[in-house]
Amino acid sequence: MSTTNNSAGNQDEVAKKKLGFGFWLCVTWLALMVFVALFTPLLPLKSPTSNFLDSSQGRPPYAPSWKHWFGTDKDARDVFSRTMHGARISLTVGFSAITAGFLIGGTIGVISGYFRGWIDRVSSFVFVVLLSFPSLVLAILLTSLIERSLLTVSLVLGLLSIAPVGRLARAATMQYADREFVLAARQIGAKDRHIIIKEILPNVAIPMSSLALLGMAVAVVAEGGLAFLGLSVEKGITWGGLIQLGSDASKTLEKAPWISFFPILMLFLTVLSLNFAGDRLRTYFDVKEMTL
Amino acid sequence: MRYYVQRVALAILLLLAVSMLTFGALNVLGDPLFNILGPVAGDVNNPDSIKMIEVAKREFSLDRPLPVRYAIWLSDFVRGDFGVTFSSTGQPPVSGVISERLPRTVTLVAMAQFFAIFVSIPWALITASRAGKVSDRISTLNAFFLVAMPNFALAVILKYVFSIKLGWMPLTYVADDPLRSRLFQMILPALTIGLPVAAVYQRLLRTDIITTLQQDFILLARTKGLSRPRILLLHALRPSLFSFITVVGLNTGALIGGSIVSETVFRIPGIGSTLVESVLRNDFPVVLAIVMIVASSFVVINLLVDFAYTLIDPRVRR
Amino acid sequence: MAGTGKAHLRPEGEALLRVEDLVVEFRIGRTGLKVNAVSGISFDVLRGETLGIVGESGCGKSTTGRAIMQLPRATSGSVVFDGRELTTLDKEEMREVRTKVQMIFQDPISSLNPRRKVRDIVMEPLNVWKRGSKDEQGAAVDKILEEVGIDPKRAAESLPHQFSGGQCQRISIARSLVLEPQLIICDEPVSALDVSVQAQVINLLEELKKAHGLTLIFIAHDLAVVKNISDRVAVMYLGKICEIGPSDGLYTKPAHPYTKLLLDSIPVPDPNVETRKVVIEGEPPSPVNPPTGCRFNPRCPSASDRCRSEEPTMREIEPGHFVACHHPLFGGDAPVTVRTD
Amino acid sequence: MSSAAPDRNEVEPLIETVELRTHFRTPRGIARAVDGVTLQIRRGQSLGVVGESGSGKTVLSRSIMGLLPRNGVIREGSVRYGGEEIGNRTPKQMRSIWGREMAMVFQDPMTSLNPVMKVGKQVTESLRLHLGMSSSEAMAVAEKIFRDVRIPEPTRRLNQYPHELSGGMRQRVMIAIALACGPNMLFADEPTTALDVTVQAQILDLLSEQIRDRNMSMLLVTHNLGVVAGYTDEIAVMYGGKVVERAPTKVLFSNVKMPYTEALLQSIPRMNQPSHSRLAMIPGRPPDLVNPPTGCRFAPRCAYARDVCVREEPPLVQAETPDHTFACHFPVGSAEYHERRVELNRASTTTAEVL
Repeated sequence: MSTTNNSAGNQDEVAKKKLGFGFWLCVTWLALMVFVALFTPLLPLKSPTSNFLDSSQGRPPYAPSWKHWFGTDKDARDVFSRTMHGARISLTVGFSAITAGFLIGGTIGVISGYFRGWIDRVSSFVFVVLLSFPSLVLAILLTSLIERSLLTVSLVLGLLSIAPVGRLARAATMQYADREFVLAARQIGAKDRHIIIKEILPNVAIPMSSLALLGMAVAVVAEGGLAFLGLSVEKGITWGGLIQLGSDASKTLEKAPWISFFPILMLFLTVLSLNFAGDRLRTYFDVKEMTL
Repeated sequence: MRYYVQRVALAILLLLAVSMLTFGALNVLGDPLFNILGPVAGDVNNPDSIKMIEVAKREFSLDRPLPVRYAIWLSDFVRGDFGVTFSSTGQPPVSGVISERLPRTVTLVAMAQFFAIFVSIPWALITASRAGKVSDRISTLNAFFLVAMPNFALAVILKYVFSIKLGWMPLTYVADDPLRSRLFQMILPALTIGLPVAAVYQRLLRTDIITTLQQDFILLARTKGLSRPRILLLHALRPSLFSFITVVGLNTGALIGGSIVSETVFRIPGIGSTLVESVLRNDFPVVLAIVMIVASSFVVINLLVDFAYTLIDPRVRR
Repeated sequence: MAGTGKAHLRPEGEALLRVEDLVVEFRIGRTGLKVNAVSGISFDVLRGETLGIVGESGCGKSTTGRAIMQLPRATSGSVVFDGRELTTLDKEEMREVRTKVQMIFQDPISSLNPRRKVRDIVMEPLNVWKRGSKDEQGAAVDKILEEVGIDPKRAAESLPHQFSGGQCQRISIARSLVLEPQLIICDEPVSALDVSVQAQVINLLEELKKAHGLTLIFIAHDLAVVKNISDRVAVMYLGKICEIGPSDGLYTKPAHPYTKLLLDSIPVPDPNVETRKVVIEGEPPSPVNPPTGCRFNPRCPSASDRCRSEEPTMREIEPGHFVACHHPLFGGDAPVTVRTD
Repeated sequence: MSSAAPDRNEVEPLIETVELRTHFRTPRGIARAVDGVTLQIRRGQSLGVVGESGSGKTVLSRSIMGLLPRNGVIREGSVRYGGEEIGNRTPKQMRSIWGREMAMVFQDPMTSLNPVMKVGKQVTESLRLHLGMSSSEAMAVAEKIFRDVRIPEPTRRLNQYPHELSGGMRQRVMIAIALACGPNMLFADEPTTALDVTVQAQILDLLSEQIRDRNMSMLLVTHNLGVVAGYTDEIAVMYGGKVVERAPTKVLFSNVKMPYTEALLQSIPRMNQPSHSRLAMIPGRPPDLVNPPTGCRFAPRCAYARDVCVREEPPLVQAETPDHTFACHFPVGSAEYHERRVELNRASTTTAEVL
């Protein structure tokens, strides 16, 4: 009810909002994943490429055991070790893609939302063109044409996030650019650059940064999809690739579901954590529902 | 009227830009000759290869400048001539491959979309009217789980549970089966794509309905003595559908993307799986045609969504 | 354009601000339709004077205020401030002029950046213009804050939302004062405030005006508030000024039928005053397609054929009291009975 | 609106509340939006509830009607309608009364009409529901009501959407919706605040005329003392969730008792004052409903407050004039009031001399 909100909102001690237990749980999981991704070579893991053939167990794949926590694949490679290594590419690509998207898309969005006019018209059209491709289709198109390295795959996914991020940044900027405090800044004689940096950015950057986690979730899933289709980083182990390996034949999936299910679990928990933490941050910063 | 004309004009402009981007990417980023001929293109010592290169260059006007090639390709494309596929077994026209496979993908995407919409609307209505209660919280958690499940992973899980373990659903798609069983075979692939999208729709629509329920006109409806279900359905739903409709349009892209994965996992020979195969085979004309068709239909769908908007919101009618 | 005349302007050079034939047009979206928010108005403000501008929503009063600041620039017309023509100044020159003309907005919450500390907000203008050392700036800001009744210590620690609406408006006023401007344009500064707080802000403005030798333009829809603070009042209707005069004279003896309608419409907080039945129905028409002739003619009880075809010009009916009406309620031809040949 | 009631004691009140309390659970604690309000509205009478934002006036009107959010609300006390207790009814039980017996007009006609529904449908909805009319019958009635509220071209208007109407027209539609089923009790919550002055007067005239013609009662919530002065029989002044003074309109304006009411009256600029007359101010700001001040809630802002005001909450007492109650230890006219008044005057003249 509006009347009570008004009277309560103005008072000095507005109740401190909390992020909650779930949020910190998610953050812990993400921190763990980042740790794993950063230090995989230093961790006491089995070699992800060695074949641990064990004649006593017959032909691989071997089911999970003390020796191989997540079991092994058809070539008797350790799924646990491979899954840990997979975190590396997934998280790196996810992180760099969304960073690139935010830097480029965010800048374009803020500038076009603030200045409007022809800059806005051009950038908006470019955004619409980029958004006219279903993102996976555009990703497939581009990755198919290039040497697929960590850098290029990140760049392609970064390119894909430019338009959605740019549009959000533009909308958020426009929402503030018309506010009277911006007008007030202009009429004390502040220059555009000053206004963008001091008045607009603090208001746009904080809500946008809470969307970064959600965006990263999208990028991680996209990388997984590309990898699943065999179109992500060519050399290296990825979660999507692992899942694909365990499911490409119905027989494999039936006999040794662990090969794909453990990477699925890791991927799921990571994406869930990114989504959940991002969503909590979004409500925490009171950002209106926006879809990336 | 003016509005419709403007929207259509914009859509045409978009399609042009999309085609330029696609054509440009394939011709600039990749080597078109390689894309057409594969490894043969690099084999300049073999007389047979040289001959093939000659033929390809003429066939695809590769000696002409890029804009001219684009114009030729575009005029062919709008007339339905998508060129020929590059394959070891003759050169069947791309249009044939497409017309055979496109209907399957369309069916799959439509089923998924239908499913997502008709699950999410009641789901959102119920949870929004019970916002904050235990059932709503559980449903929100469920939605989170679904959204966080990438569809290629969901496909693997569904396939494992329902086809392999329980045996309720067929494992694969058989192109020669009668229509009914083919539709049945598509249920699992459609669920794979539709479920996460349904969760996305539900979360969005739920929030919008809750916002609408806080509006004064809902209070006015209450003061008239209308019952709660009536207020929900007649007063709250329609004004809450605006962003839902936009998102349905935009998510068609996600569904098409999902169909690529789903078709690959469930082995449905649609254009999604064909796209992946062609990319891996470097089959340039097929990739070009599929990307163009997908992007164009996406543009058209969003155009239709814009028009649907005017049906729901009388304020944008001009 | 058959302008509404400039008879009411005082000799050039006397006024701090002189606005002539100001026109502001907006385009609505991409429909190609044009809104004539302000359609050729002229007025002036003397040094130390307070000019009130009243009118209903959509009459262009706020647009006028913003057009003086060149935010956005007017479509045509001239704005002379302190001897300088503002409409032709380039961006850099205009920035400098803006330090001498300041503006206060209606929504006190929205006019303060929600993510900056209040003291920083007030210091911002000094920062932009690099006036004085950090310490000098701080001292100036604290002095102003105290003057408007805000505790500088609290301001240094708090964000705008931790203050009430009335306090936020004081903070806005403080910000507009730090550059020591000559003219302050107040755009509905008290209409978002509670009655008890409204009086605080009006009194504060009066005090500050005396202390700093300010000139004010006070834009509002509340006639009583405008009367209280203004020396001279201009009544606007659909982008035009229909009457302008000293506030006491204009309120006791309105000459334009629209002014009279406005005054009669206000519910008086006294049950013994018989509520006058308002005879005029209808609402202001859209500024997209304004009526020809006198813009008030479709609602005016004294409208004649002449009013429908010919736009009235400003004329003096009492010393300092001007009206743009063919049939003013006094000082001109008697209403209704007059026929045009 | 002066109606000469025959003998006030004989007329049974249409609405009566006793110690009505409505509290909201907020993240900061319990907000006492309405905190023990007792009042009566007789048939054919209109009561004005005046107060600033956060005084609880809107919540009071919604609480009487039973129109509160479902979660986080605590409502206590009694509400009687036509002698029957309705304070304990659930919204579901209230539905037969809403629209038919009681109706409400909201502040902003822009947001109170369903933007995607033709106004005709919005008017006929309750007619069809409560009176079981067919769609064509209801349309005919709606057209007549549109004429009553002076909407030009009613037939055409019925087929329009709210955004196609002007602000004043929308508010007339709102009134038409409220009047549709011929209710006895009308709640008008700031019905003219969002409108322009010239339109405001038209709507107020229309409301009072309809109330009179249909012999309805009205509770008019507003912050504008001018509106209550001209259009109500009685006034209740609210401050911090409580009614602090209540009297027939004429009595209140001529014989004010509560210093808050007096200060409120003096702080509005008047048309008949010369310009630049200094306005009386109330220092500070309205009280926090979560942590209201102890004693009299106005004490921290009151020029006449003494120690006892901060310690003890003044009870609502009868004034010498009939039907006039107020809650103040040192009302306007009391010896203590005069004593302080003299001090204040002296203080202000000395400051004036110094200046």
